[in-house]
Amino acid sequence: MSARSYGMSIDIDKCTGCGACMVACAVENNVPPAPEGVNERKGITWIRVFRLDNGAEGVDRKWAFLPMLCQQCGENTPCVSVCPQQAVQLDPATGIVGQMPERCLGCRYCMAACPYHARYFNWWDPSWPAGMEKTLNPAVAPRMRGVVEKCNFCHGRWHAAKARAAAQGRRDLDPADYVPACVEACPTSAIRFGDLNDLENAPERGSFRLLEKLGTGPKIYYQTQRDWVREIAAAPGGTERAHG
Amino acid sequence: MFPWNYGFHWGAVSIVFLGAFYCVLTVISTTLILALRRTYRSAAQGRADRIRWRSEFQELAARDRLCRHMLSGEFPYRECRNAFDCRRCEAHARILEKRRPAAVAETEEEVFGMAFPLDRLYHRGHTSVLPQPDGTALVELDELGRRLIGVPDQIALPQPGTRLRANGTGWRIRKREADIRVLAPVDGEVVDVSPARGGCLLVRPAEAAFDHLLTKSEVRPWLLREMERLQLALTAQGAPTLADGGVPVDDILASYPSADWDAVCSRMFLQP
Amino acid sequence: MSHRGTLFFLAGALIALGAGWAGFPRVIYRSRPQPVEFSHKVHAEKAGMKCEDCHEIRADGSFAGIPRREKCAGCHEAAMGTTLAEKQFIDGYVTPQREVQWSVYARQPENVYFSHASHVKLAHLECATCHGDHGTSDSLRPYQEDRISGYSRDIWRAMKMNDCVACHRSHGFEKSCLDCHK
Amino acid sequence: MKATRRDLFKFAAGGATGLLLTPAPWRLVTDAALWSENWPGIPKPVRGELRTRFTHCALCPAGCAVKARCVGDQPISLIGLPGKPLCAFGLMGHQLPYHAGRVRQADADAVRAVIAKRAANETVAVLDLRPGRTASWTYRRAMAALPRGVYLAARSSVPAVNLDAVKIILSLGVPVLDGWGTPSNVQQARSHFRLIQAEPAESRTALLADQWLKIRPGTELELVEALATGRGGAGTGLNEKVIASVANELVQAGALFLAAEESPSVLELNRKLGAVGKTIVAQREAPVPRSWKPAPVTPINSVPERSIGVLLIDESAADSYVPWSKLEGKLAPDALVVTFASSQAGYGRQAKHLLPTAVYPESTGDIPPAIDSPLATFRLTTPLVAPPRGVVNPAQFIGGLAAIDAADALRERAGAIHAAGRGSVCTYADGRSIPVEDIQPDQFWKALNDGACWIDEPGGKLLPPVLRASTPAVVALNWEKRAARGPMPPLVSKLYQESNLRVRI
Amino acid sequence: MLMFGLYSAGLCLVKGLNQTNMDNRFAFGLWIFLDLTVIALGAGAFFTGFLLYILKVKELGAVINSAVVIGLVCYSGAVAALLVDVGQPLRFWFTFWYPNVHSMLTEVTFCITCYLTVLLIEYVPIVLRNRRLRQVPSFLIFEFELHKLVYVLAGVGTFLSFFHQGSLGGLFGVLRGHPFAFREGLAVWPSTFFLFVLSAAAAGPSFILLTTWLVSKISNRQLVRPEVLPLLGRISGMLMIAYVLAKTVDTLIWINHTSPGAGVPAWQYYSWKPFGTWILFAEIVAFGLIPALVLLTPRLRLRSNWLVSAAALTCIGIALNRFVMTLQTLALPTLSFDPFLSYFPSWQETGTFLGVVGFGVLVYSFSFRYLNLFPQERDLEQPEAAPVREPALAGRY
Repeated sequence: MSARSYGMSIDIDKCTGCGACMVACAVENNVPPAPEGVNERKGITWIRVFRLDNGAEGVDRKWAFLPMLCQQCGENTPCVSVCPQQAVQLDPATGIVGQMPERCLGCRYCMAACPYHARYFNWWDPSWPAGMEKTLNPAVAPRMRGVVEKCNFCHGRWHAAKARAAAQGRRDLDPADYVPACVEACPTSAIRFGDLNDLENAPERGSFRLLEKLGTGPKIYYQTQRDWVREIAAAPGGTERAHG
Repeated sequence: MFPWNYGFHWGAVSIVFLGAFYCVLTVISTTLILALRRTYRSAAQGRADRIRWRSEFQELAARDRLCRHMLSGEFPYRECRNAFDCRRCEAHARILEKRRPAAVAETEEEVFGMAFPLDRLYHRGHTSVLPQPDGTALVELDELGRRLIGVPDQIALPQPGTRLRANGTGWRIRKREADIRVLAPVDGEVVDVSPARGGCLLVRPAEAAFDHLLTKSEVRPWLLREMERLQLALTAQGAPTLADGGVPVDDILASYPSADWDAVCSRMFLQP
Repeated sequence: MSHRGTLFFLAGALIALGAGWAGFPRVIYRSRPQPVEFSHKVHAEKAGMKCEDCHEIRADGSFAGIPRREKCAGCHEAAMGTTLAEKQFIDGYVTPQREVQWSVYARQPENVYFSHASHVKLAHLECATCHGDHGTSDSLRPYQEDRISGYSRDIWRAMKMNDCVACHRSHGFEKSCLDCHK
Repeated sequence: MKATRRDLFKFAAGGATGLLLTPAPWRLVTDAALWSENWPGIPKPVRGELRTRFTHCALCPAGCAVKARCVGDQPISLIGLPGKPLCAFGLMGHQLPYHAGRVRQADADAVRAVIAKRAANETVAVLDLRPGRTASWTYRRAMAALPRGVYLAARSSVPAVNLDAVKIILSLGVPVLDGWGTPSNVQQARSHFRLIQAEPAESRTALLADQWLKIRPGTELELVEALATGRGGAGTGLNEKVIASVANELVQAGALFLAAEESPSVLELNRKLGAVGKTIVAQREAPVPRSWKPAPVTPINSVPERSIGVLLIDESAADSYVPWSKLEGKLAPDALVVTFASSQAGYGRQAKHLLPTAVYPESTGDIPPAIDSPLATFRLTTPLVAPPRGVVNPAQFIGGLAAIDAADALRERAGAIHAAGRGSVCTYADGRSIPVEDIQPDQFWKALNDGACWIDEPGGKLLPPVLRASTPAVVALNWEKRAARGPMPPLVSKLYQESNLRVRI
Repeated sequence: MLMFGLYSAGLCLVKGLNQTNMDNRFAFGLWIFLDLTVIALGAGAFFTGFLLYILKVKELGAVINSAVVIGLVCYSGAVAALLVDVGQPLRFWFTFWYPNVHSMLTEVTFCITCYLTVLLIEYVPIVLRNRRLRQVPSFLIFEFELHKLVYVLAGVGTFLSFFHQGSLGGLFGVLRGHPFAFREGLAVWPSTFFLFVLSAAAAGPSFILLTTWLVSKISNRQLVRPEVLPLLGRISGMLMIAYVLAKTVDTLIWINHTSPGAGVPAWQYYSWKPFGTWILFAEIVAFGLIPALVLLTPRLRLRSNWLVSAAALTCIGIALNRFVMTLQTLALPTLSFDPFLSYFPSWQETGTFLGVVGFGVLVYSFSFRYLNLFPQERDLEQPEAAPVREPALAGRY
C-alpha cells in the first residue's frame, strides 16, 4: 500500500456556517456534550467554524465562515516532537497526526505547541445524558478525563474502510469508503477530502494554508475569491479586528 | 526506557539521552553504595568514637578550638588542627623542647576558689588524670566539671575491661535535661569504676604518653578561658553573669535554674 | 546478632515473595464461570464445524464475534444430544428467548481496534495463532477479569499489545498507533 | 528469641525487598494506569452489526430524507441522502429522545375521562401546530364528530413557494437560508435568486443575504407600508433612497415577499408585486380517503371570546405557534387546556395537563409538503427507536375522543393516494423512482415505511393560495427558534456553548 | 495554608482540572509559571554546590546547607504541583517507560526526578548531623562517609541542573507554533535553553542571599560572616550581567530575523495591552541590568539594603522572564482571527500553590530549627562577654 497523504481543501466562500460539520463530527467521534459552565474556551470541537468579518460596521459588514480543524501538519509537526511519551504521532502511511488518549499524560504541552489551537483537553469527565450513551459510535473509543484529543480525519471510518476492503481481499481501500463525517455532512460540500497525492485532490491554484510561514506544512488548503477573506485568513498573529 | 519497551527507537538521540540517564543513575547509586560500604567497614573497625570526635570537633565554635599554646600565650592566635590530640602535633613537640621548665613547682592551682591540684593532668573536656604508681591512672571530673554537674541524677559507667579512646566517650552523666558524654582523656582499658564524685575510672593507659593533656602552667590560663566560656554560655542562656570574682558555688547548675543546662554542659564538655 | 538480623530479613523476603507470587494473582483477578457449559471440541469433532461457521466475518468486514442465540437455536431448537448442558441451554435460553451473557476471554480494551477480516482474509492467520487451542477445548474455563483494570486475564496471557507488536514488526506492518487503536 | 524493634525493621526491609521481586507492585502500578483508561463513568459503546435504515426527518416541514446508521436497531448517526443534506439540527435528531428536560409520564386515562366528560356539552378545540398531516385530518374528523368540536390551525393556509420561479426574495426576518425551506432546494435555488433580508438582528440569513436592511425592531410592517406606498418608512431607520431602490427593484423583478408573520399588508404587497400565483401558490395536499369527513378549518380570530371549554394543543411536531396571548381570550373561565408535548418548554407552562408524546425519531406520522414544494408529497416518518412506555399518540388520543380509530389512518391515506394513481414513489435504498400505478398497494405501503417519498406528478396549473387576511400573527418556528420552546439535542452545545458560531435566540 | 492547599489540590485531583481556570488556549497556567520560577530560584542549590565543591569557593560553605534545603523545598514543591497539573497523574511513569527523547519535557522530567533524588541524598547528611540522631553510631559514620563523597553528588547535580534548567527554557524555545517564543539555537537546543541556564544560575545565589537575610532578620541572629552575602551578590551580579548581555543579543536576533522569518513582525506582539514593550524593558533593564550593576558595584554591594533589594530585583526579573515565556506566549494569538485572551487563576489553583509554598516554609523552618543550616552561626554569637578578672586573692605572686 503506497504512502498516502490525506488532506482537505475547504472553500471558505461556500461555507454558510451552519455548523453541520461540527455536529456530525461530535456525533461520529463520541465527543460528549458540554457540561454546565463550559464556554468556547473549554469546549471540545474537533472541527470548529470561526466567523471572520471585514471589520466594516453596519450593513456593509461582510462575513465569512472558516472551518478550522487539526491541520495535520506534515513537516516538523509541532505537537509530535513535544509530547514527552509518544502519545502523538505522524502516521507515515496516511499523513494523519494521531493522538493516543490512552497514552496521554495530560500535560497539555502539545496544546501549547499547536499554533491552530486545534487540540482539546478533556477538562471534565465525559458524560452523556441518561440513555444517550446508546447512541455512541462503536468505531471510536470515548476518551477519559484529563487527556488531549483532536481531529484524526475520522479514523474509525478509515478502519471501517480498510476492513471492508479486507473482507473483499483488497489491501488498499476504496476512496469512496473513506470520507470523514464533516465532509459527508457539509450541506454545501465546501469541504473536499482526499489523498493529496492523487491528482483530482491536488489543491487548486490560488489556495492557501494557514500560517504557512511557520513551516509546519499543514495539509488543509483553503480557497476564497474574496480578497479580504484571504487577507485575514492568511495573515498571522491576531490582527486588531479579531477582538471579541 | 529499555530497548524492549514499545516505541523505543535505536537513534543517536535515544542512545545519548538514555546513556546519560543511566550514567547518572550509576554514579548516584555507586556513591550511595560506596558510602554504605565504608560505613559498614568503619563501624566494624569501631572507629565510631574517633569519627564522632573528629566531626564534633569541627562542629565546635572556632573560639572553642583554640590551641593550648595560644591559651598559654605562646601564639597570638592558633586553632588546633589535630582535634586536641597533641601527640601527633609537631608544633606541640617543638614548643615542648623550647619550653623552660616551670620556675616554681606549684603543687596546686586555685582558680576562683576551685582547687586544681597540679599533680595531675587535665583534659580539655574537664577530666583529670592522676597517674598511679602501679601504672594505672585515675580518671575523674575536675573541679569545674564537678561543680557544673553538681549531684548527678544518674551515671552510666563503662564495664571494667572496656577500651577507652582518648576524646572518645568516657562515661555518661544525666543531670536534668542534660545528657553529658564525658570525654575520656586517655586511651586505655578500664580496670575499675566507681560512681563517686560524678564518676571516676581506674584506667590502665595504652601508652604512658600524656602530653596531649594540660599540665602545670597551662592549667591556669586554660581555666580562665574556661570560665569565660562558661560565663558566655550562661549569658547566652540569658542567665545573670557570674558575680565578678565570685566563687562558683558547688552546684552551679542549681543556682541557674533558668539556664538551658543541656546547652551549657554540652558547650563546656566539648559537645556541639 | 548479625545473622539473627539476616534471619529476620530473609523471613520477611520469603513471606513477601510467597504473597506476591502465589497470593497476589488470586486476589487481583475476579473469576466467574461462563453461563453455559460449552464444548468447542464436541462441535468441532462431532458436528465437524469450523470456527467461521459460527464466528463469521460480515460482508462489511466487521466480526460477528460470539454467535447470538438465534444462531445456536438454528441447530438446538430441540435437544440434539443428551447432555445436561444442552438441556439447560435450551430450557434456560432458547425456549425463553434469552440472550446468553457470555464473557469474552479475548475481549480487548475499548480503545483497541482489531479487524479479524484483515488478519484472516489478508494475512491468512489461523485462529489458533492467537486463540491457541481454544477452538478444541472441551470445556469453558472460568472467565477471569482484573479487579482494577477490568480487563480479561487472557489478554495478558497471549494478546498483549507487545504480542501484536512483535508479530507486526516481524512482518513490517508497524505503522502507527492508530492502526490498531481507536 | 524475642524480636526487638531492630529485628522488626530488618523484617520489614526484607519484606519490601522481597515484594519488589514479585509481580505485585508492578502489576498494581500498571493496573492503576489501565484503570484510568476505563475510568468509572466512561461508557462502552454497544457493539453490533451495522445496518442502514431510512426515514424522514420530522423536525421541520422540510421533512428531509434521512439515512440512519444503526448498530443493531439503535441509530448512532443520521445523514442526508446524496445531494439532499440534513441541517445541523437534523444530524442530531437521533439524540432528541435523550433530552434531559423530557417529560415521560402522565396519567393519560384520567385526562381522557375528564375530557370525555366535558366534551359532551362544552366546546372542544384542537390547535394543530403542523396542519396538513394525516394527524391533522384525524383531528378534523374528530372535531366534526364531536358535538361542539372546533379545529384550529396555527396557520390558516399553507402557501407553497415555488423557488424555481423566484428571482428575488425580500424577507422580513424569515430565516430563508437557515432552517426555512428544504436545505437542498434553497441551496440549489440560491444561485438564481437575490435575497434581501430586512431584519433588526444580525441573523445568519442577514449575514449571508445579498443585501441586509438593518431595520429597527418592530418596524417590519412600517417597511412593508413604505415599500407598498413609496412613502414613509423613516421609523425603520433606513434612508429613503435605500427603500426606494429596494421598492423599485421589487417591482421590476416581480419579487417574492416573505414575512415571518402572516399579515394582510404582506399579502397585499405580494399580490401587488404579482408574486401570488406565480411564486406563492396553494399548497397541494396528497389525496385523502373520501370517507373522511373533516371539520372546517376555523381561523383563531373568528372563534368567539371565552367560548372554548377544552383546548387540546398538539405540540408534538410544531412548525409555528400562536402566542398564548392570542389564545387566552378564547378560553372559557374554567377551560381545560391539555397539551401534547415532550417537554414543559412550550404551552406546557400554561396547560393544565401535559400528555407526553413520542419525539422524532420515535414518532410515527407523516410530514406535510415542505413550504418550498408546490407539489403534493406524502412522506412517512417511521420510528427508528421504540418510544418509551407511557407516551401518548395525539392523533389516536383525540381520535379516540370521537370514537375514531386513527391507528390505521396513515395506511388508509396511503391507500387513497395509491388509488388516485397519480405521481410516483421514489425509494431511497436504491434511489429509484416508480410510478404509483406500477406497484401494488401493500408494496407501496411497505416502500413508504422503508423510506420512500410519494411525489405528485407536476402538471396542472399552479393555483393561487387561498389567503384569509384575518389570521392572527403566527410565529413560524425554524429549528433555531424552536430551541427556545422545545427540547434540543444535547450536542447543540457544540454550536451555542462550546463555540460562538451561533447565539441563542 | 497547607490544609487549604491540600484541599484545593484534592479538588483538582478528584473532580478534574475543570476546577482550574486554564483552558484550551491557556494549556499552561499559574502552576507551570510558578514551577518554572521556583525551579529557577532553587538553582542556588546546584550552583552553590558547584562553586563550593568543584571550584572550591570555601566561603560558600556557610550557606551550602541552607542552599540544599532550599533546593529540595523548591524542587519537591514544583514536582508536587506538576503532579496535580497533569490530567492523568496515574500515568506519570509513562514518561519514563515510553520516553520521547526528542521532547524537552522528557528531558525536564528525567533530570528533575534524578536531581530531586540527588538533593534528597545531599539532604541526608544535614539531617544526620542533628545531635539526637548522631547518638546512633552508624548514622554518625554514614553521615561522615557520605559527606566525604558529597562532591560527586554536587558534580552530578550540576550536570543535571544544567540540563533541566536549560530544557525548561527549551520547552518554549522549540514552540515553532508560537513565533513569540520560538528561537533558533545551537544543535538541538534553542537559545532559550542557555538563557535559562544562565538566568537560573544568576537567580539562585540571589535567592539564597535573600532567604539567608530574611531568616537572620526573623530569628534576629547572625547566621553567616558578613562577607558571605556580598560574595553571593557578586556572583549573582556577574552571572546576571552575562545573562542580560546574552538576552539582549538573543532578543535582537529574534526581532530582526527569527520572528519575521515566521511571518510575524515583532512589534505585533507588543501591540496587545497590557503586554507593551515595557515588559521587554522591565525584563532586560529594570530587573536585569540595574540589579546586576548594583551587585557589581562594591560600594553598594556592601550596603545590606542595596544588596538585598538588588537580589530581590534579580529574582523578580527571573520570575518576570518565566511569566513572559509561559503566559504571554499563550496569551498572544497566532491566527489572525483568534482573539487575545487573558487568564486569571482560580482559587483552587492559587490554593494548591499556596499549599506548596506552605509546605516549603514548613520544611525549611523545621530544618532551621532542628538542623544546623548555618555552620558559621556558632562562631558569630553575640559580642564576647568581658574577660573574667581573676580575684585579687587568687593572684598571690
